[in-house]
Amino acid sequence: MIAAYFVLLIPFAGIIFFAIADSRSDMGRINVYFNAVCLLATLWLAVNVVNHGTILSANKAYIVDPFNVYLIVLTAFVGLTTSIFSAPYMAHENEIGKLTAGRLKLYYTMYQGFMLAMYLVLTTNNLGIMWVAMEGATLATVLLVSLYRTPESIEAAWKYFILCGVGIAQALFGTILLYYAAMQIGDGSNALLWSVLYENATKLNPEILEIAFVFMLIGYGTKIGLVPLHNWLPDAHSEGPTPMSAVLSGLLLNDALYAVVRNKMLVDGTTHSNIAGYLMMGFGLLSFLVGALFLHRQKDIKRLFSYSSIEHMGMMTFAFGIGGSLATYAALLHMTVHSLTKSAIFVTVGHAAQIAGTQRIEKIRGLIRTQPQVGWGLLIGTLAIAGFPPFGVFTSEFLVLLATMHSYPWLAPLVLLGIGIAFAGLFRHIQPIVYGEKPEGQLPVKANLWPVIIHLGLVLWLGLSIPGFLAHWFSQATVLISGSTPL
Amino acid sequence: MILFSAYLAVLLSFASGLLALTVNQRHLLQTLCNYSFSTLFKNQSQHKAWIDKNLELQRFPAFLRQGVFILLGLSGLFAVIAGLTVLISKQVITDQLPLGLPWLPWHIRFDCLSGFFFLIIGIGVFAVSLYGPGYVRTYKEHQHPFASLGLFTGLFVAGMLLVLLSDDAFMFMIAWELMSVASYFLVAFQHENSANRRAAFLYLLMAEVGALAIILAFGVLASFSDGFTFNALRESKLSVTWSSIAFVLALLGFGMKAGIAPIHVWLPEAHPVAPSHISALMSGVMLKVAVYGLIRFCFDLLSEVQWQWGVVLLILGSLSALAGILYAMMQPNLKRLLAYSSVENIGIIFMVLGLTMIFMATGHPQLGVLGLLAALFHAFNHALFKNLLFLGAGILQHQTHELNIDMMGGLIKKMPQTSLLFLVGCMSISSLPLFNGFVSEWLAFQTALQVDVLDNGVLRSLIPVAAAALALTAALAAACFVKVFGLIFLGQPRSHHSEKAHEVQNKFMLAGPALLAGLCFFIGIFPSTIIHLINNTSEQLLGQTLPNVNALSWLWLAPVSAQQASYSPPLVLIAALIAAGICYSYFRRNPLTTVRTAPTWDCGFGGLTPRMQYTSSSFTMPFRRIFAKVWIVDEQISKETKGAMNQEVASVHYQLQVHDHSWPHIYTPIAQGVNDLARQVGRIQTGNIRTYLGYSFVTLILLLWLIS
Amino acid sequence: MNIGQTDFYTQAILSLAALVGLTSFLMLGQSRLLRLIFVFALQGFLLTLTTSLAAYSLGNPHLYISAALTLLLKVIFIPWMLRREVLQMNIHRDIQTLKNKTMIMLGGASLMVFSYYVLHPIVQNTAPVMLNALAVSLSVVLLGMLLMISHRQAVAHVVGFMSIENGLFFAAIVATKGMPMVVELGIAFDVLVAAVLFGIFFLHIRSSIDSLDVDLLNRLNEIEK
Amino acid sequence: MNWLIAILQSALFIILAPLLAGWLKYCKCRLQNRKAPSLLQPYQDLLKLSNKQPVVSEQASWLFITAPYLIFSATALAASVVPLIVVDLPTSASADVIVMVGFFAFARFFLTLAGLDIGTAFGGMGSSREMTISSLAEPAMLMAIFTLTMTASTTNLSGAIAHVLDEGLVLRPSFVFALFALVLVAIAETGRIPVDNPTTHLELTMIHEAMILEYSGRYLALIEWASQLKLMLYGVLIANIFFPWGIAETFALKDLGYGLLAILGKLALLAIFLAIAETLVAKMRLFRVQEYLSFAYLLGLIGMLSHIILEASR
Repeated sequence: MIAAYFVLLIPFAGIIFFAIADSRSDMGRINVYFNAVCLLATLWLAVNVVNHGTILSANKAYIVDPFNVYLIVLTAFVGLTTSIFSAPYMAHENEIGKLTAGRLKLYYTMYQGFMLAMYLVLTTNNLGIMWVAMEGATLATVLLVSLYRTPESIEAAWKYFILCGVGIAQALFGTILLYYAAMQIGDGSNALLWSVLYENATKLNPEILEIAFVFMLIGYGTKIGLVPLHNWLPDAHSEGPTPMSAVLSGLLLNDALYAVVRNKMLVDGTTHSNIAGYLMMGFGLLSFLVGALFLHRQKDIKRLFSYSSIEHMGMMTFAFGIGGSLATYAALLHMTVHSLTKSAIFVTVGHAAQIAGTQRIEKIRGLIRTQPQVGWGLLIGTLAIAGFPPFGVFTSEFLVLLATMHSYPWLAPLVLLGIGIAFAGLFRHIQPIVYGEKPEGQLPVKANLWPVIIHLGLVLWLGLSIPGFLAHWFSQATVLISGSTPL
Repeated sequence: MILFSAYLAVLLSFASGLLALTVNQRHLLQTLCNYSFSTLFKNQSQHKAWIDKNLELQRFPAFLRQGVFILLGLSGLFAVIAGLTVLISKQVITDQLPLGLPWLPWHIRFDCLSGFFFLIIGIGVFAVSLYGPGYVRTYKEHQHPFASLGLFTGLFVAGMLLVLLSDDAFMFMIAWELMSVASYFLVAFQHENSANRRAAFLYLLMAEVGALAIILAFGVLASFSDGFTFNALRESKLSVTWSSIAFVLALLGFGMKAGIAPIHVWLPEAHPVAPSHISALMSGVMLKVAVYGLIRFCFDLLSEVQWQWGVVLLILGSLSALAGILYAMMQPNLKRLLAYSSVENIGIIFMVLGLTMIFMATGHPQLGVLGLLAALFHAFNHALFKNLLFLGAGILQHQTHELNIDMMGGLIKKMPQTSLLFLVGCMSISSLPLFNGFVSEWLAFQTALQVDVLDNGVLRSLIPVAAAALALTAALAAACFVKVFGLIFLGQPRSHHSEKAHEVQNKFMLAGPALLAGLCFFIGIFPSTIIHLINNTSEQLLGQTLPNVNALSWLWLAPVSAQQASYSPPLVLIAALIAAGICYSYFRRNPLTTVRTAPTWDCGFGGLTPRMQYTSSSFTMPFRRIFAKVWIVDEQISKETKGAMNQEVASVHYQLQVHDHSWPHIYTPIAQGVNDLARQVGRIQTGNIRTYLGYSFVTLILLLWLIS
Repeated sequence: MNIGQTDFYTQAILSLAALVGLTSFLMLGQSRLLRLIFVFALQGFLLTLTTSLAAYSLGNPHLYISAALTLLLKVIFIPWMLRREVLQMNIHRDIQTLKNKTMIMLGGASLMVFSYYVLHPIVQNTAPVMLNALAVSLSVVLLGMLLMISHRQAVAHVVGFMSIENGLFFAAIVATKGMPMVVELGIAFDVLVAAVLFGIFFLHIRSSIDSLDVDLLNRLNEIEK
Repeated sequence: MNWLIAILQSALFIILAPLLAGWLKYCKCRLQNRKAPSLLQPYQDLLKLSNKQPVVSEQASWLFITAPYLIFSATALAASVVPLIVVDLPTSASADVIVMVGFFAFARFFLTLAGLDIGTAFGGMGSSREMTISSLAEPAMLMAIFTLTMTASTTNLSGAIAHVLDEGLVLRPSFVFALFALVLVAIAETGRIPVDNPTTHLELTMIHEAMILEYSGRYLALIEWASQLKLMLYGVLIANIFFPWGIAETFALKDLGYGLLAILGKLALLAIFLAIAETLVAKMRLFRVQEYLSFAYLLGLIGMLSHIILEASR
């Protein structure tokens, strides 16, 4: 259990360090070190969990079960690779004078702060704390969104702040209702602990839980970016620094979804109407289709991919909503591969934007001829996110389709439609970007593409064969959520 | 052993792809081989010298190209071996690979059907690998990196082979999409001109949609059974409705890949822009993989076929056969023309498959076998001659830098061998006797003529019409390829390039086509060799063999019964030789009558110039008049007059464009619709935060109201 | 059951609840920023009263702490900060005329009814005071959102945001006798940070569009021109 | 034995072809009350041409030289398939009616290529028109023949004819339609009026002539002979399929003799009909031909359907 504390302490130390240390040139590298150490700690934690099953800390403050442990490792991993990417990227931004050293310092501090919030959301056993951490994540990133201080960035940050704040407030109301429901069965002090709630799930008052779930869904759904609560997402993604977009897409959305799923598990345990599932399916499908449609008319490359994030989160929500072992398995897998692929894409997108000196799609052309690694990275990443095998996204989408076909066949055409539209929307923009002659004055930039290679490699590996230990995690988590093993 | 060679084929194609990646790692390779020679085997200094020589800067690229294509050729060879052995030994080999989902490893199944298509692919790949090195030499490394070309070619071939091997839905889809994506990169290989990009996008989009349809088709089966392995899917008990839904989805998916009208539009866009040896593979081989998919799905996975499906296939097939050849006829671009003729041939195959279904469903399995025989045989033949023609087109492009057949002419004197090979291709594709194309067409007719056994009046009157459509198709194909050969190789050169053209130096570029041409002729004379193999296939797939197997000898071809129909190509060949020999010798008897050459007579008009010759559009003018409704023809004649009162005509400018009906009627509306929808949806992103708050507010209210 | 039979605590809570709801209404109808801020502070003060009352009658001391926190944050710090902003921006005189104010008020009223309607099923097995308290807090939350939707001033948005917080807080106190201490502290911390950030943002927004009218923040839209 | 008969019969076929052409010309001349050349005139022409020294354009390629031989032998093979005086031929077993059509296609393929080889406008024009007409005529012909083959349930010509013989005189509506279809097709395919005019040399009306303009000497002879052969072949088809009576069923000399006489009679009659038609009808414009042929196709189709629905329906 010490591992969990380490996981939380390391980023905390990071915050302190960056806050007090005066700004220096090698902050990027130090940031990488912090994340690397943290990754090691999470791996240690993971090993513990895989060996001994669910861990509950002595004071019941933290719970680590197969469901969140792999999310923790994923968070640490993406955090590390993104920090690797962000070191040269932010340095470049600093050189071309878009950022001052002070802002850089702020950036690294908040990076660690964000990581801390993420770990807290994942590890805590207490709904209240989870809420606090989630709000904390917003507060940590909101200043990063407005890091460039351009009017657009400030506007984006303001919207992000207000919308997520209001949204998350609903989640708090839900939490209070839940607490209220829990207090009906006595034991006030730790009535907000997952562990306790799961034990007495059957005793809770179903009506209260349903209403509470609505508030939770609205609240955390705002953070997931479910249509029509998604409006902050494209702005925040497109205006903040690219590494931020990478972690927002790759981690924050996942963790919000994690919170919703946790609540769904609780509600399913209590009520026997599948109301939570239907709600999630509805929102998921809506976001999936609308996100897919949004892709078509984008002019800003980062907006493009943030909409693709909305679409994929929609698909995951949909899959979780379907319930059942197959869909759940697919959703878990999709969470993993999506955050890996999407953060990889944002890395390449960032470099592409630096090469062209703008994020406007029609200005970025002929990447393969300009800087082949970036071009191919972007192209292959897009192929992967569009769900082409042998990449992992295909596997999960395949399973989702089959699960839909199995449970709700009349929805399958919609899902199919969405995938097709999304694919077309992505490629009609990406193809002219990567292909074609290189325009004048486009020069390669200094880029570290290891994150991309590693991520896409992993996604490829997941697509070809899911390694044993990971499969073990997944199936354990699936059992935890849906109550049965996949097939 | 058989499976081993099959795996070897896959691995070798992968290896060739990976080897191509090392095109920029010359130094790495050098250090590697130095190290290996210094440590592993010290004594073979002559090998070391040889390798070092090849790793020198100027020799390395050629060396690498050779290596890559040699590996590819070996892969093709092993594919042929595997296919033949399994076809002869009539085995079914299953295996599992430790890949895929944790509860679903990749299932492998290698049976006669897969073996037959292995044979097709192997031959195609082998020919291409002979042809390739000479062809790709002209690409500039910095513009068109050989690494990507070689890599994706390898992946492409591997994907196709894996599709044939796969025995569960998941692996099937992965292999299928690998095939699609790899070929997408190959289509986009020369991405500097926008037509290629557009083609590639269209191709990938339609491949994706098709793949999704196939997934759903599998999904339908899977939801009525447990698990995704084909064995499980075979067991699935479906109602007729559901199985029909599955069939339609499968038809959509596989038909899109095979290029059945009206979902063929990617094909004439994508095939011409790829490098020629790739177009050969795509058109000659990949389409067959789609046919394989359909056969596997309908005859193997679905428990029993319905005759209505057969009717659907019959109609669709006839339509795309006619449309394909008619559109082909109008194309001035050689490779587009060939692509459209692929649509035609696929149409014929689907048509005969439809007949097979009808006969199977109405309880005449043996005639069904006859149909399957015709279909598979035609698939095989099409693979041969379409490969041949595309490779020939590649040679022409290579030598004349032209694909527009109105710019060629007179090449028969400049490039004798090429012209001969191309002639063979044209004769087989327009199904003339003594060549393989004719045999499969003959079988198709024989199948159609068995209609008498049916009781259903609709079918009895429908099938003969289809047969007549087939006849019309064949005749039009002959016309089309007369045009092709005549305009390209005969007459006088129409452009500077074709005047300067000369035969290819690199003999291997001719060896590939020569191999295929030889096969075309050999199969045309001894069709029984293939028919026996197909017979084994159908025995395994349908549990039935031809009605009259014992009449199958090397000499006679009498699939139903010797009374009903028989055809003996060898005898015909002999007779033809005798006849030609007699009249030749008779007319050569008199030494005085040796040929005297003189200027062209041309009815006494003088001053014959190449511009007076018939062009593609003028040759096909009568057809354009007769079948005017088939195309969207836009024909413009602009006259420039000068002189007093603009009396005399200074110049006349004629331009003709022929468009596909399916664009304005199917595809443009869809694209438009999606765009409009996207624009509508864009409205919700107003940019006003209060609106956004309003959204979440309303959502909250709605949900709360919904709950209570 | 009528209110006469309940104990004093309940009566007090109920009347406070009514007052809190009233303040929300006042804010909703308010078109002058300074008054808006004042009413907000008032609401905070009522909240403080409620908290300390609950702490006293239920006798759990940690509520006193949160009462103190509320007093500091919601009654003193945030109103002071907002007021400073308003005065600096010198917008305390201009009146933002609300379009169809009556509609908004009616909407607010119906929201109150709606929240009763929504929460009704959950209180069969508890005292109706819970229903009232929860309903009021829910309506405060919804009214806060309505406030943000109807007002164009960033300051008003902050007030609305905070009043939503108030509603939540009220629910926490009345319905569940306060959250666990850690959560309380965490929430308070978040509110504090949020307040600070709001301060910073006012700075930025002013510097970018030199106004606090959020309707001017609409560069990032996707409406086809 | 029957192989020998078969070979002899095909030889006979080839030898008689010019005679039919002569007879046809003779009848036409008499109908147009001109003085007719002798019946053997075609033979003399062929002989003359084959002894002349051929002149070939410089533009010509090897294909131009070899095409006539291929055309002639393909047509000869087609002829050898058709029972002239006796049924039950091994040759028609080795190549059935579909193959026969294939032989025609083969010959046409090379004829049109030869037309394109020199690169004159005439050649191209001829090839293009020839291909148009034939590609419309072929399906019509197949329809007509399929009617027969489906009735006899065999595509083996001698088998089919034998079947018709055995049935004796059965009045089949399908056969009536098929007969008319086949006649129309035959006229189109053999380049007679009203589709094409074998004697014209007006460039606008030429079809067949336009392709062979550049030929001379023995090559011209071969092509002419081939087209005469084709004419006779169609005649024999019509005669023996629809009016098979008199054709020999055994190899007894007597039967063979009767068979020969019968076929000569039938052909003579047909030729007279053709001559009358050619004298009465005027040549039609090229773009009327499609209507003409689609009418033939329609007839064939009706014939087949009436076979299926009226005669063989269950």
